[in-house]
Amino acid sequence: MNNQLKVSLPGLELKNPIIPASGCFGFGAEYAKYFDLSCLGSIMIKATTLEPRFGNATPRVAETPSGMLNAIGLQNPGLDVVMSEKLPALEKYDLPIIANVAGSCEEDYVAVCAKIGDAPNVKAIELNISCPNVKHGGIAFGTDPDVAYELTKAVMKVTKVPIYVKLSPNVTNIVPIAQAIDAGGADGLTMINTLLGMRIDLKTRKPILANQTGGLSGPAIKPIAIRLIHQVSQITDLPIIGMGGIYTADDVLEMFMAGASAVAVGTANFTDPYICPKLIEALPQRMEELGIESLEQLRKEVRENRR
Amino acid sequence: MNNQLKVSLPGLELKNPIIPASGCFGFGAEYAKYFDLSCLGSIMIKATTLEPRFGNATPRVAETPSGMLNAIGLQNPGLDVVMSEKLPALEKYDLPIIANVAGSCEEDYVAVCAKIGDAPNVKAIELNISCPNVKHGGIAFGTDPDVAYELTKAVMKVTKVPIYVKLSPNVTNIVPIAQAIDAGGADGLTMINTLLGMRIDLKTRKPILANQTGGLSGPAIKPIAIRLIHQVSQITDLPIIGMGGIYTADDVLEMFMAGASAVAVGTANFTDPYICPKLIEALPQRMEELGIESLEQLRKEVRENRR
Amino acid sequence: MKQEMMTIISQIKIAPKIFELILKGKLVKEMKTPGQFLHIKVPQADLLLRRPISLASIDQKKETCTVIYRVEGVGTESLSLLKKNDFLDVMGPLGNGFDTAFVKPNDRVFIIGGGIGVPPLYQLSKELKQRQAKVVHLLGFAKKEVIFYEEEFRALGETYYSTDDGSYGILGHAGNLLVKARKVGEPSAVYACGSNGLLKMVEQNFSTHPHAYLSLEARMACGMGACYACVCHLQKDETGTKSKKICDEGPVFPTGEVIL
Amino acid sequence: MKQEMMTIISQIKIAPKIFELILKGKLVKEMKTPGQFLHIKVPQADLLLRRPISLASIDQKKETCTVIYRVEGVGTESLSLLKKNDFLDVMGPLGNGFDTAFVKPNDRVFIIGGGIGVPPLYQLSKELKQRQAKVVHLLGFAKKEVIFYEEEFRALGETYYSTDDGSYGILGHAGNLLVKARKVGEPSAVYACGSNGLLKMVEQNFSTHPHAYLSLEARMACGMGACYACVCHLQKDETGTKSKKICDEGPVFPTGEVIL
Ligand SMILES: Cc1cc2nc3c(=O)[nH]c(=O)nc-3n(C[C@H](O)[C@H](O)[C@H](O)COP(=O)(O)OP(=O)(O)OC[C@H]3O[C@@H](n4cnc5c(N)ncnc54)[C@H](O)[C@@H]3O)c2cc1C
Ligand SMILES: Cc1cc2nc3c(=O)[nH]c(=O)nc-3n(C[C@H](O)[C@H](O)[C@H](O)COP(=O)(O)OP(=O)(O)OC[C@H]3O[C@@H](n4cnc5c(N)ncnc54)[C@H](O)[C@@H]3O)c2cc1C
Ligand SMILES: Cc1cc2nc3c(=O)[nH]c(=O)nc-3n(C[C@H](O)[C@H](O)[C@H](O)COP(=O)(O)O)c2cc1C
Ligand SMILES: Cc1cc2nc3c(=O)[nH]c(=O)nc-3n(C[C@H](O)[C@H](O)[C@H](O)COP(=O)(O)O)c2cc1C
Ligand code: FES
Ligand code: FES
Repeated sequence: MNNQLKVSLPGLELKNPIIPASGCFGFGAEYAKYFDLSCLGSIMIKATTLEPRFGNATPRVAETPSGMLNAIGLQNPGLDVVMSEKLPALEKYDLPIIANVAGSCEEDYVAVCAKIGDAPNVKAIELNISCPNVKHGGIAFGTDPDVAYELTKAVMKVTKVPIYVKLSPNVTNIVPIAQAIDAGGADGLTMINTLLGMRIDLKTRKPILANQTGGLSGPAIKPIAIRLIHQVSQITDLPIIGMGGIYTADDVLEMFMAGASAVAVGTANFTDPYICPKLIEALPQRMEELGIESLEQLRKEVRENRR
Repeated sequence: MNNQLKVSLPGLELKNPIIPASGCFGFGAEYAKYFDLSCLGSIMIKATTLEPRFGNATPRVAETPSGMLNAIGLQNPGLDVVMSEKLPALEKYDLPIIANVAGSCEEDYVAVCAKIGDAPNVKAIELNISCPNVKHGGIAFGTDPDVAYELTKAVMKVTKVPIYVKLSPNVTNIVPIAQAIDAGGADGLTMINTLLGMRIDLKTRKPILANQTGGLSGPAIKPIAIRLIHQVSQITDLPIIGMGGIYTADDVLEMFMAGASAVAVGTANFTDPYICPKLIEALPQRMEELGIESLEQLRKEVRENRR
Repeated sequence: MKQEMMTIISQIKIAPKIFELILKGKLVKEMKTPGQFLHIKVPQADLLLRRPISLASIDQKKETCTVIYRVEGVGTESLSLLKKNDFLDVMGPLGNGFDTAFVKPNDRVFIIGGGIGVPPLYQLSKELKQRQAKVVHLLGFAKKEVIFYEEEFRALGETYYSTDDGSYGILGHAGNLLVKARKVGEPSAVYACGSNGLLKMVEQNFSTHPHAYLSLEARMACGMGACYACVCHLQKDETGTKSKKICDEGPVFPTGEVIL
Repeated sequence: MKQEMMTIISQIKIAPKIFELILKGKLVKEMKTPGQFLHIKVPQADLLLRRPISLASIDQKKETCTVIYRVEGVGTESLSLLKKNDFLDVMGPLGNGFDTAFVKPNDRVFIIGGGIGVPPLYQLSKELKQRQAKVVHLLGFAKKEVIFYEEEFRALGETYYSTDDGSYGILGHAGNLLVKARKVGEPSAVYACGSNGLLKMVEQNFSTHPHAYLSLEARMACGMGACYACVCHLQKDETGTKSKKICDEGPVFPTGEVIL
């Protein structure tokens, strides 16, 4: 019974598969006022870069039907503050942390990956090569297989913890990129990051976001995430942490059936700050109704049924 | 007052910019039972291929949050029946028709384009190089700039009416594709076709659609459509017929502000069969509230404000 | 008129997960044929597609109609929360219903239904009764608790039940009821609505019967023939390119016509 | 407790497009500081983001609170359709409100508000009155019709109006009222909420005043400090990398602190 929700991935022994997604949960402290973070499977902390960043001008968010756009621009206090303040503050929870790492060039990524794994609670790194909201780096690393391969290899050399590479959905064909990352030696994949979108303010006749474009997230993109996870899980054995529009226990199970081995929950935290504990609570009953013994069992079945 | 909604595009003098999108309005006959089609700006008829096609196995549609997936697979009665029955049936309406043309190879496209313009009411062709739901052709033509260029050139040689090429959003970078089509001599662009998505049935643990993947349409994709139309309108002077999630007069105006010169309405017809006449009726008041004199005036302003 | 904001007169749960919804509006005037369906816009903004639900009964005098549905997913769940005096966006009636014009007094007619396929058969049976046919109802359900409208059907003619778990009537599916009923006498007409398995069974039994009708289901978008979402193949089509649309050329087809 | 399905006690239109909504629930116990806001989930499934709306008044005895909002877009439109006894998903109270701890009896205090920035100033003014401050309300509106709570403000202290079209009070914006009011005497505290233009005007007038406070707005997602959607730059930050989050470090800031 208790092991029903357990999933085991490289570096990550998770008591359940529910992980707040990077950028939607800060460094945990704010949500800790709402519930005990120890209930979570893990936390993907906000993207961390070598230097502190302010990010983009505001407005940074806009609403879309069943979705939202964001163009935060990777605002974060920088590696040093994350290491000295943000990560230690999470040590009191019984929780493996996944550190989301971003950069403007290969050296930046390497520098952060070399160090952030030193934090005792960082059990894995999520390499963000798919942020659509920064001019340099970000998505550029995630749309070219060769670049993705080189970057993966470079960070694999320096890291002490497993590396999960976060894929962009803004590509014609995701397969060669996933293959390149696999070949580069990554331990897993996370997907999907946001899709590039825009909203225009009818009164000003200009884009709502100061950055003009932003990343689309939320249930609107769920069918795209499902398709991409399904597609990638057919061509690689790397475990996939799935995300994109998860709001319900059914969504979690749909991602598993598509090929995910754990899931991250982003936008839903804004709609309901208690969504993660609610999902953890709702899963067992829904699994029983659908005749799913355990998530590990479901993962096995899905893998076996691949074409 | 009466000219407020008029827009003029190559081959198309439209009394208003509202056009039912291809595949969502059949060949008009069914909706003619609901309202007088003469009120529309135009109709984009269902994709027509050289030979009749049955399309994909069923189920062919699935629902998603603020969207839907379809994998019809270009079912249509073939060029001959369209020419001899479907198009003549539309002649009684005061209505220019846009014929959506699809094929499995260049010769097919050329053969259909050479002939379909002979129909007296076909005033333009929409070249569907972006259907994600067929194995051969379709989207393959719309993701490679060279292929798109060659195809555009080939059909331009044989056609008597202006050609609008329909772009796929499933690409890493839409700019070179739009530029190739521009260079190939097309008269305009229509965008966007659907995004590739998937839904899984939790009971069977298999994709809901028989085709596994389908094309995502509806408000969910509107911010992606707005972004792509905005992006493409910055790099070409070709007029753009915008589509993707239009449900309200505000959506129509947002597309114009992004760079569209007319709009097509797809999925919304399924939610409300009267949506097109309702949009036509709602536009003038909304334009007045927003201080928009006429759509031609708005188009001009948007073009002038390009970066 | 083909679409209306109809008023909810009542909504009651008549069995576990099964609801009876009575609607009032001018649209009722158009509802003439049993087996037609309504295309219902569930009042939840992120659900775009309408839900096809069969007419279970029509009352022209009161300007009301009844539908009976089972909560399956998010749409029917949301529908079940509506209350008296709420409005509901309804398109319809859509599709071709059951042909009954040929039925003569004292004709022995089989009505075969399974589970949530039973609702449209109620209005059908009422109309057959008016034509003074002798209606035999052969109805299969999963178990006793989910049976609904038993009194109503019994009031219209002979009524036999089968249940998958044997908790009511005979054990097994409606096919077992059919075997028995045919022993008593062959029907001059057959009407069926239910799962694909049930329809196939009826098709096999009456593939050449001149008046055997099946009501099909399909995932739909437009519901009125424009989008090709709901097609099925034809039995007599070697090319494999021909099709019928279940929404506007069906949902009722004679046996021998379409591939199930 | 930080989130609750609160009950709607009443919702009335108090001016064109402007609604007063009274909510009841246990969450009221947490609501202590004027200037804090509620983060409201509008009951429309395709709208994911909550709407920040200021507390306009709090009644601990009745366990109720009031918000006043203007219909701007789809969310507030949908909110305005709710009726007595409906439930509303409310998070809050969020943010830091107005500091009033330092205010002494007979202090002359300016409350400067514009349009839909006026609501939070009402609870503020009530609390200042309890502290026996002499409150001067300087309120700017577009035109006479959209003024609300006039009687309520007048009951708490001197109240002056400006309107953009001169249809009530003096012609022009609240800055004109401020010029006049300062002639009578300088304030020991200043509180402002309204358009960016209004806030800039107050910032310019009182940039070094030790007790001048501005309540800011920003498009928000989480509303509680986790997403960095709502940041603003600091005046004293040469690197340009520092920021404050309006949702949890604001929405109220002293003048001289953030860049408007
Ligand atoms: C002609 C016709 C008549 C019907 N009559 C009845 C009836 O009288 N009573 C009743 O309970 N049910 C009836 N159904 C089935 C009913 O339409 C589905 O149960 C319902 O649409 C499920 O909606 P949902 O939102 O609860 O499920 P979801 O799974 O959330 O629906 C998602 C999408 O799939 C479609 N869908 C799901 N299941 C079906 C299905 N079995 N058939 C068609 N579309 C489906 C929905 O319409 C929707 O577009 C009928 C179906 C058809 C085609
Ligand atoms: C701290 C704070 C307190 C506020 N207090 C009040 C109040 O007491 N009364 C009142 O009428 N309004 C208040 N507002 C403004 C109010 O939040 C917006 O008018 C409202 O969110 C508009 O929602 P909508 O769905 O109608 O508009 P839409 O334009 O459809 O909203 C789309 C998105 O943009 C956001 N948005 C749009 N306008 C604003 C805005 N001006 N500020 C912040 N987000 C916005 C919405 O929250 C939503 O996420 C306050 C804003 C903030 C930040
Ligand atoms: C406000 C916001 C900020 C985000 N910041 C990051 C980030 O810093 N790093 C990252 O890899 N992804 C970031 N993302 C993407 C999410 O982690 C996630 O991939 C995406 O939102 C899809 O999941 P969802 O639909 O559940 O939100 C951000 C998303 C949002 C909405
Ligand atoms: C059921 C369905 C069938 C479609 N068939 C075609 C088609 O035959 N040819 C084509 O170019 N686009 C087709 N499309 C795409 C639409 O024309 C349109 O580009 C897309 O749906 C986005 O617009 P919407 O969000 O308003 O639906 C189809 C879309 C749907 C939903
Ligand atoms: S549902 Fe559109 S053709 Fe049948
Ligand atoms: S709204 Fe998320 S940090 Fe302020």
